[in-house]
Amino acid sequence: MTPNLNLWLIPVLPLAGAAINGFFGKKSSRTAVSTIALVFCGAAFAWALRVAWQISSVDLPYQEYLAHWIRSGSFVADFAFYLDQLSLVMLLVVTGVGFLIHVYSVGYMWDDPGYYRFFAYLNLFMFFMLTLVLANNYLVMFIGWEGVGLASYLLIGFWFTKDSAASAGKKAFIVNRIGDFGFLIGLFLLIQHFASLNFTQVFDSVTKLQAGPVTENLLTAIGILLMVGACGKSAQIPLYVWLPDAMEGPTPVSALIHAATMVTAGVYMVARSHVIFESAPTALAVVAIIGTLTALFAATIGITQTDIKKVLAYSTVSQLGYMFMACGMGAFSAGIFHLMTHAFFKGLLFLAAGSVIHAVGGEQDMRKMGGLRTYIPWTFMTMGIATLAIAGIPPFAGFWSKDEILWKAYQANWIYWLIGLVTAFITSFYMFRLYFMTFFGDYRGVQVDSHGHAHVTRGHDDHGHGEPHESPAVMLVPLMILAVLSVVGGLVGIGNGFEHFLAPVFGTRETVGATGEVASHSLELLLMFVSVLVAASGAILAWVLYVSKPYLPQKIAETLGGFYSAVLNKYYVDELYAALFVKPLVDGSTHILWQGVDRKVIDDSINDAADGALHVSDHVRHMQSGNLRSYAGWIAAGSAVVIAYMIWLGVGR
Amino acid sequence: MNVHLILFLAFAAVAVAGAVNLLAQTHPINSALSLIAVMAALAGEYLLLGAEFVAALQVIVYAGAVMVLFVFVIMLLNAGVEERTQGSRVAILFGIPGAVLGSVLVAWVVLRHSGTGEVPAGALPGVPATIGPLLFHEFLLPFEITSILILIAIMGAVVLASTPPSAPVPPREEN
Amino acid sequence: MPIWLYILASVIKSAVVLGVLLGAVAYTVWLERKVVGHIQNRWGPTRVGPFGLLQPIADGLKLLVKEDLTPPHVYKPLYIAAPLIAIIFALTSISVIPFGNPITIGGYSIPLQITTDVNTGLLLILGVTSIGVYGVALAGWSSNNKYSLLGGLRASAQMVSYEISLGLSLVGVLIMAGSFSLHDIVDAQAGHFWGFIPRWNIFTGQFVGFFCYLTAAYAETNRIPFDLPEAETELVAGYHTEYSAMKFAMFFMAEYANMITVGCLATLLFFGGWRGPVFGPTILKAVLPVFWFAAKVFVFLFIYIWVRGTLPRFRYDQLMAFGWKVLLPIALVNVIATAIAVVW
Amino acid sequence: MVPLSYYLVLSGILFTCGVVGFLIKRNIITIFMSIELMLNGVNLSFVAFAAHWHALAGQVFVFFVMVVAAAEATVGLAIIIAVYRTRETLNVDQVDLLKL
Repeated sequence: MTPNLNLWLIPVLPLAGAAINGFFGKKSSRTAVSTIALVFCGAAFAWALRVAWQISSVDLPYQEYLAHWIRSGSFVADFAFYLDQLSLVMLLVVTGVGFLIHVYSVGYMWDDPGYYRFFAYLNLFMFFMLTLVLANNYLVMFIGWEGVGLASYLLIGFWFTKDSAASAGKKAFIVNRIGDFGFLIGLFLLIQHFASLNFTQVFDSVTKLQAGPVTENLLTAIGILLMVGACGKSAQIPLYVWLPDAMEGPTPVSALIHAATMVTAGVYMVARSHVIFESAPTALAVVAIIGTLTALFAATIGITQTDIKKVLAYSTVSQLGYMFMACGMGAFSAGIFHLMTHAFFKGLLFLAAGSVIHAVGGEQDMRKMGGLRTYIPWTFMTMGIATLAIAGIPPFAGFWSKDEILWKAYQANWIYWLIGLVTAFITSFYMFRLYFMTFFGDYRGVQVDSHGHAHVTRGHDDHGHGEPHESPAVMLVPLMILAVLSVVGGLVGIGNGFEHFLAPVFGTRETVGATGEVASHSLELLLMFVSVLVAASGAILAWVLYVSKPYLPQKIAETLGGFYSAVLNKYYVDELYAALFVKPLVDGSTHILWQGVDRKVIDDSINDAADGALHVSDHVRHMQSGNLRSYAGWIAAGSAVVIAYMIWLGVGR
Repeated sequence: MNVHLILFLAFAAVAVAGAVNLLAQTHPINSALSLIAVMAALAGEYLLLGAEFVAALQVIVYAGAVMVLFVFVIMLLNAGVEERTQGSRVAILFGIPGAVLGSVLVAWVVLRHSGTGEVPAGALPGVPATIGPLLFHEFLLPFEITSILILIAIMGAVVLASTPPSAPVPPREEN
Repeated sequence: MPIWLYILASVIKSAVVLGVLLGAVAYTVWLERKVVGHIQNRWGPTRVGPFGLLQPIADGLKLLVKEDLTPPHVYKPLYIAAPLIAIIFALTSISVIPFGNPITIGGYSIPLQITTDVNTGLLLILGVTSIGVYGVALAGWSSNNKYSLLGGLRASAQMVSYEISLGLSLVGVLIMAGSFSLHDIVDAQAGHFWGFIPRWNIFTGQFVGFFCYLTAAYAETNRIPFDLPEAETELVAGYHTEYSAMKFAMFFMAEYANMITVGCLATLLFFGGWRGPVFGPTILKAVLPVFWFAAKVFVFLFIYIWVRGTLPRFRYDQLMAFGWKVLLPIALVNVIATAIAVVW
Repeated sequence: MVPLSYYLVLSGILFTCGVVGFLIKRNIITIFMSIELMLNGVNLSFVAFAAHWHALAGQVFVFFVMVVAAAEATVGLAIIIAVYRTRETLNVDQVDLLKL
């Protein structure tokens, strides 16, 4: 008998927080708002920990039925939750990192007029994300999926009075819809062929399917459609364009939604659907190729960006590419492992970046920073740890997970490994570039007087600083905790511990493969060494270019010329999309749909109909004279007709 | 010719004469009196048909209450002789031929099938003792509904006919 | 019974009843003048005959021979028809009133009422009474006189209103008797309590019903304290302001005939009709019930006069408020209470 | 013995008189009386059918018609008074606008 875990509490608690803050927050004090947000979010985290504590006494997967939802014929989709090792990992990551970011936000957003709104949205996001993670069928997952999209939209456009924020929110929403479209079609295919969306039932049916080209084509189609959805949510080529723009939102949002949790939903979904993907090698290859290309592509853009958050955004895209690469090679647990460590160090990076921005009064351009290490030592240290982690320097967390992925990649195909290695180099380079440009050298920012008239235009982040100063403790403590996690988080992967933990979910196929090749242990160590070397060289290059010889980058840029500007402008992808999709759509809508169909066809036909009705009724309305006797006359004549008709019918016979 | 038929024809003659007189008279009070005559004649017909209670109520309710209300209103509004305005050609052109045509058709059908049988005088004793149980058992729901209807009608009449309290009533002169 | 005998009996009964009734009307007027006179501490008529007993005949002669004046601008057909309507319906309602048990002459049972015992007799009286309002209303309207019109309006509103209470006050009696037939109602009042209190309806719980009936009946007959339609102090003479001579006499007779009908009904419904101690020889046994009946009606007529000599007139709004807000609820409660008691 | 059809024809004549009265009369009150005439014609057919089919329900229906007619008369006459109060006419030909 398994104990009742009351999983429903985990998502519902943040929902309650969101409701309370949303409905009553406007009148409440900031302390009350933050208390409520933290208490409900923390309670969810505590409950998740309790669930983790009890996990050994529970038969996994554990299912919890809540309520009927759709019962149409044999098709059943209920509100029900599903817990296995995979969702447990996600649960802990989401609630844990989420809680830390809530704490951080209390300090970061303190002066914002939309304080209660922010926390309501944040709690709402937690609710949807947890629903997504805990769902036991694709439909409930889709609720969460759409819900986090909504929360993301609301939070990107949090400063909606600012034009760029509003349009960034819209962009994120619309691009996500494209992905969701694919996701939905995939779900429809599942319903059509398996008559269910329940994970257990679908996966059972899939494993029982007869192998053959038809089956494989079907599963490939489903897999690719699911991957389209994942591309949208997790910002992969070709739908990554919304994520850099999403940095218009407040920095804690970028950390929570656009780095640590929501964007990994795609990875989670693909991992969750691993049964489908494993039966469809083509789909798996698509995942791998998309992941690999995205990793490299986004990393190169990251080199040239000067906005501190944009760099991190492209870095996120790149790291997500890594995760998909891992999934695409069947190494789902490696992908999830990287997902977890990435949540730690990328969350930390964003929070630290937020702390930096906070310190310099809302400035985000790295060229106007520099030399901050003396002003904000704690931020400097924690961010250093995060940078080492993401660059893949042992023993930090990123090293273990990234190395795992590279090792799997090498086993699958050395081209993946090579691209992965190059990407790792570039990652190390741009991360250290960011780090050095921010903290080393001299302060290049605007020196504002202590009365505080910063001439930078981030109105909401503007605190009116004198000199750059350290953030309050409420912001630093989450940084430190995340720093610790970034250091030790990777240790769970030593000796394939994490992989073994997830083995019940993903099967033992890969584990057996890995342990079977005992002879290749030396090769693994060699590759590990190579990657560390590559990472270190990236760091050193960055040191050379941005600390010791800061004039060099300019020269290199001039030498590269067109290529450099292409990279600087993100390969003109946004412009390309604008030309390819947006402009034809706008023009088509304007000329054909609006002026053609809407005006000429619909409006005109309606106007003509109305005019016709007017003309006809102009004549007919004289019947309605208002004279009582005329009405009676019509009634009498009409009844005579009816009587005559009835007699003719033979009623009177 | 039996007595029954003679009585029927006599009452029918009164009723038709009253009805025609209702149309012919120009003063509403004369029309009202004609209508009372029609109702009284119909009460006689009801007696012939054995519907004593209906006949009594016909006199009490219709002649004694409803028509009194009509006469009361005619007196209250001091309604004069009818004006011969030509407000509606439709009523004359379509309505009257329609009404006449319809009734002629019905009469034709009824008379053509005169084999529908004959009605004996006093065939069915419609006395209160037999009607009461019917009204309070089988037709209880319609009965209650009509009582609600009456209530609503009373309230509606009060609302419609009462003057809105626009001006305060001047204080009564004491002497 | 052969048809000719039936017709003969009916004619004789009609003549007798009509004669008695008209005589009673005439002498009720005399009685009223005499009693009111004494109430007001004066003598009343004394000159014509002993105790002024011939005064009604003199009055009747006077009204008959006076010039029948028709004012200009009246609506003539109805002006003439109105008093006829009033007197005709007043006299009609007496036709279903039984005065005693049927008597047997030569083997034929002859009912002591003009018609045979119709089983909806009470309904007939109510119907005729309700028609009677037209006389007053049309007289008021056709006179083309504002006092008359006001009187007619008052009369029609007042009579329609009080008719409801009148009808409802009778329902209690009807529930107890289980019939509309006046004979059956009287029969239902046979017997005594403890050997000496007669089981009249007035003593078997219809006390409230009786007073409702009496009040409503006073209003129906336009008598004080409800004589608003002919209130002299306000409307000159109300609906019969423009009437004179025999037409006026018809209204006058109609009013007193209605009073007698009301008295008869009250006797029949609440006071056991012709029931009373019957004793003595056969002829006395035949006459006594009629005597008891006449005596009871006389009591009611006396009460009419007594009230007239005692009570002041209501104001019109008080009259309406009383009818709708007091009398009607009481009558309704009486009906419900009686029904509950009977079902128990 | 009177054939049922006689009663029905009488009822039809009264009803038609009512309809014609509705059509040719100008006075609202008279028009209203024409409606009552129609109702009476219908009542007669009810009672005749009740006697013919030996079903008292026909007579019960007459009561309901009477009750409805009484209610109708109450409200209708109140409306007539209201109309007269605002338009100062009883001629329906002059009462053909909803607004004053």
